[in-house]
Amino acid sequence: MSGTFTKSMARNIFYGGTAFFFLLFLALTFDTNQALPKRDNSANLTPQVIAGKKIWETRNCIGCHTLLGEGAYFAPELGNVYVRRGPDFIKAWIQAQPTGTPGRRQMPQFHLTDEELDNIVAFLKYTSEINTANWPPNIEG
Amino acid sequence: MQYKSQAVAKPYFVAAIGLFVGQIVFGLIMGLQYVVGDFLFPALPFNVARMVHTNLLIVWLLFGFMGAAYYMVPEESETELYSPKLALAMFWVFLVAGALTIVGYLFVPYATLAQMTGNDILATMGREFLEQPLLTKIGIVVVALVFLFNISMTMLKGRKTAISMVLLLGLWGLAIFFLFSFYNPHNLVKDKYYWWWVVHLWVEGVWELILGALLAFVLIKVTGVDREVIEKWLYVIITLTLVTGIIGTGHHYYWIGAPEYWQWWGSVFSALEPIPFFAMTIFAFNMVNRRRREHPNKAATLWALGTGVMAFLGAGVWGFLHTLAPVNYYTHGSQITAAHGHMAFYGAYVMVVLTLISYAMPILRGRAANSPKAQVLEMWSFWLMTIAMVFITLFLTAAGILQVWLQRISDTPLGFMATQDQVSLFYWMREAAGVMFMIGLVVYIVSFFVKGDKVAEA
Amino acid sequence: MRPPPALPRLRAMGHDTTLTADSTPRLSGDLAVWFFILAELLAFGVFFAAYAFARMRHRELFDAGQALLDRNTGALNTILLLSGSALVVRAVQGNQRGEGRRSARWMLGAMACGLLFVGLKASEYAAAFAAGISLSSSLFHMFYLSLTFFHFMHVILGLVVLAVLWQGLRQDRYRQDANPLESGAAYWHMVDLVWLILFPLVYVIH
Amino acid sequence: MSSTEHAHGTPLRTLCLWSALVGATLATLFLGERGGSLMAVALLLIAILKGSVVALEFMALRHAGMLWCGLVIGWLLLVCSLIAFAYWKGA
Repeated sequence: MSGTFTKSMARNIFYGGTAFFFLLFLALTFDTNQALPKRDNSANLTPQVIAGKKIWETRNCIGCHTLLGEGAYFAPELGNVYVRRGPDFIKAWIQAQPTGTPGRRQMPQFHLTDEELDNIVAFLKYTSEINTANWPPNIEG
Repeated sequence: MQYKSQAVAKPYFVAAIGLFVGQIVFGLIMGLQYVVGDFLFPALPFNVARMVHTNLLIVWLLFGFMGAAYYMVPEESETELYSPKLALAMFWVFLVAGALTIVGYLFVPYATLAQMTGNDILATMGREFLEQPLLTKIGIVVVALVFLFNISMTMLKGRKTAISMVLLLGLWGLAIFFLFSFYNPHNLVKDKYYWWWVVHLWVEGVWELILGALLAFVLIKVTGVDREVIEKWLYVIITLTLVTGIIGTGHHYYWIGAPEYWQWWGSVFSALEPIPFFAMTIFAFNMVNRRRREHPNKAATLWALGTGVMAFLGAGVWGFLHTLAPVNYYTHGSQITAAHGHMAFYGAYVMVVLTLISYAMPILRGRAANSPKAQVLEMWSFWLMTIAMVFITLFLTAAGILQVWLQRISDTPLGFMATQDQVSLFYWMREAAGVMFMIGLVVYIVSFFVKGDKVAEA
Repeated sequence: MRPPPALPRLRAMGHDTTLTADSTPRLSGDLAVWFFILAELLAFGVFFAAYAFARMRHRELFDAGQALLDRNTGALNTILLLSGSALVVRAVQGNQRGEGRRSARWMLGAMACGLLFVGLKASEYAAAFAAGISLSSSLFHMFYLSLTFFHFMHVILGLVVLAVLWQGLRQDRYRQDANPLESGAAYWHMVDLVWLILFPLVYVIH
Repeated sequence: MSSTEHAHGTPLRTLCLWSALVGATLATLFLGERGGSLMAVALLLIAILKGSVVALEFMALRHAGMLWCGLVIGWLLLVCSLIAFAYWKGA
């Protein structure tokens, strides 16, 4: 088969195609932003939840756990932990760490105050109410 | 070495390899913590080890990319680097900042580190891979901008080849998309949505431009095939990459609260994502088969071909395995993801940086290629590391399949930790493969110090 | 889209090619554009199959949604794209006979067809949005909007390509080397080709 | 360069093909009033025919050799069969 294959054409298609698909991505992102309020539970973003998110971040929880399936895979999924365990268990669990059981995976003690514990629970409650298209498949996460 | 200023690449490569060793050491520690949970606790909790492991990976790859750019761009542009002094200064700034950050991770509690470094002014920390303190993030931007200024100025005064244009575009994209790491909205869904604009648009977007450019450069050098031919195939491959990869971002939006149409858009486009990787493999083998010269550096050719194959397997095949929404529903956030992540990063980015180091380092040390003895050792390290990575991936995949089955599919689902206990055998095997990888890495480093019969002068 | 001057027939993947003889097969348009076309066809193809299999599981939903679409506008749009394609062929034929400048009007006609398509489609979207339809309203509407909008953007990109070609024809730039013209034309035909499946699939078959 | 000249046919040929394509489109429109899986297959056959004309004639693939001809026509057949399969099973 003979045919023409030029660098300039390949280059133009690269730039054109990239710009095209990036614009398409921007258009979908725009639509996503429009549609999010119905799903993202942002109506319940109280100052307490915001404070809880910051605790989540500054204790680097994502370094062991997953949240909505993203993070490390060393410790349980916490996107639905509020539903799985309830607020009291979560607080008691965080306070009881580390368990010190020989050979078991250990979670650090973060010395959170009662207020901070309430904040992280509020954040986990907010997270559990995000519409995640029924993920995870079951309560175990 | 054709241009004196290419020499600044050398410290970058040395630092990259040094940090690579650090990354693997922490990887081994984590692998052990998977089965001996309290290993090194509380001195080194898992989350700190993981942060060091992943951040070192990113930083050493960045060192590798920068070194590669400093080596390639003068040769491509046929002119000396705009400012070798600036390049060296940035090397030390980046190295010291990186080291300080790691020291901070290891010896200061993360929350304290956050407070010390201005996280209260602009909260950006504590998100996967973007754990760096604000100051470090700003430092990365400064280093990147100075680096890009240096490279862009060099290109502006010299010849502009397709390869260097693609490389530059990739590097600019890398810097631009990193800016999204400063955007951390309170809304978790938006946080996650734009977090992927750094992570996905890096690894399945602009980094692949860098990957393509580095591979094309080395292929031209070792095969002697016409630049015209290699460059037009480079364009075709990176077009396919971005056409599939940009919308392919959608495969991360299935279960994080984004609209459900992403399940379709993400599945359709990421189903096509293996194609560019396949094309790249075919391309690399094709060019080597049609080589017009026998380059004395056999090791570099092996790395180049390995990059094609392993990137296809890791990013293409293992990505495709769990990219379709109905499959991903069960595998999301499991060890399958870890399996894919390991092989894709190794196959695509680790190997391409090692390809360039393998090609450039002998020249930087004043010879066209290393002695046959050193090359044999280097090829041993290639096989040790690559086969070890294949095993790591296979064991993690097995662990992932079992995990998904026990925890998510079975009628009586086990809890997370109960499942982890069930799959611990695979974690032990993964750790053994990790040790093999470490041995490969040691052999790799030893190969730099092996003398032997001299090959032609550069 | 300007080609390097005086390089009419380059090599394909390193094989030197001499001028095409009568019987030699020849791809009309640059190999690079054909790779792109193939990728686009694959993306559309996967999307079409996804539509068909999603419909299999939600027949009522899809039939109800489809009943609200205006089939006549769809058919008119098909005819517009077919006409645009035919006119582009005329422009290519004219250029081959050395009448590049005169063929520019064919290209203009093709662009007019494309613009009418865009106008009709835009009014269809306006009506849909006014009725509160969005990507998230239902699975059918997700597919209807995704497929048609993905195609819609291709028409717009195609129009940009045609505008460049029109400009080139007016300056008789493709007399020596028809490669850019044929490549752009091939892309435009691809946009037509996928619509030929999209139209019956989304608008008609029930 | 005579093969190039004939590749895209003559204006008359193009006019005839265009008329046929418009006719087929109108046929799709009228036939499509009725539903059912048989009709679905008929309409897909028309789509394949129309697509083949565009691919072989307008894109000049009938002069492009087996590979590219096969790729595009194969795509057309594959996609339409997948659709037909889904409609047949869903009926």
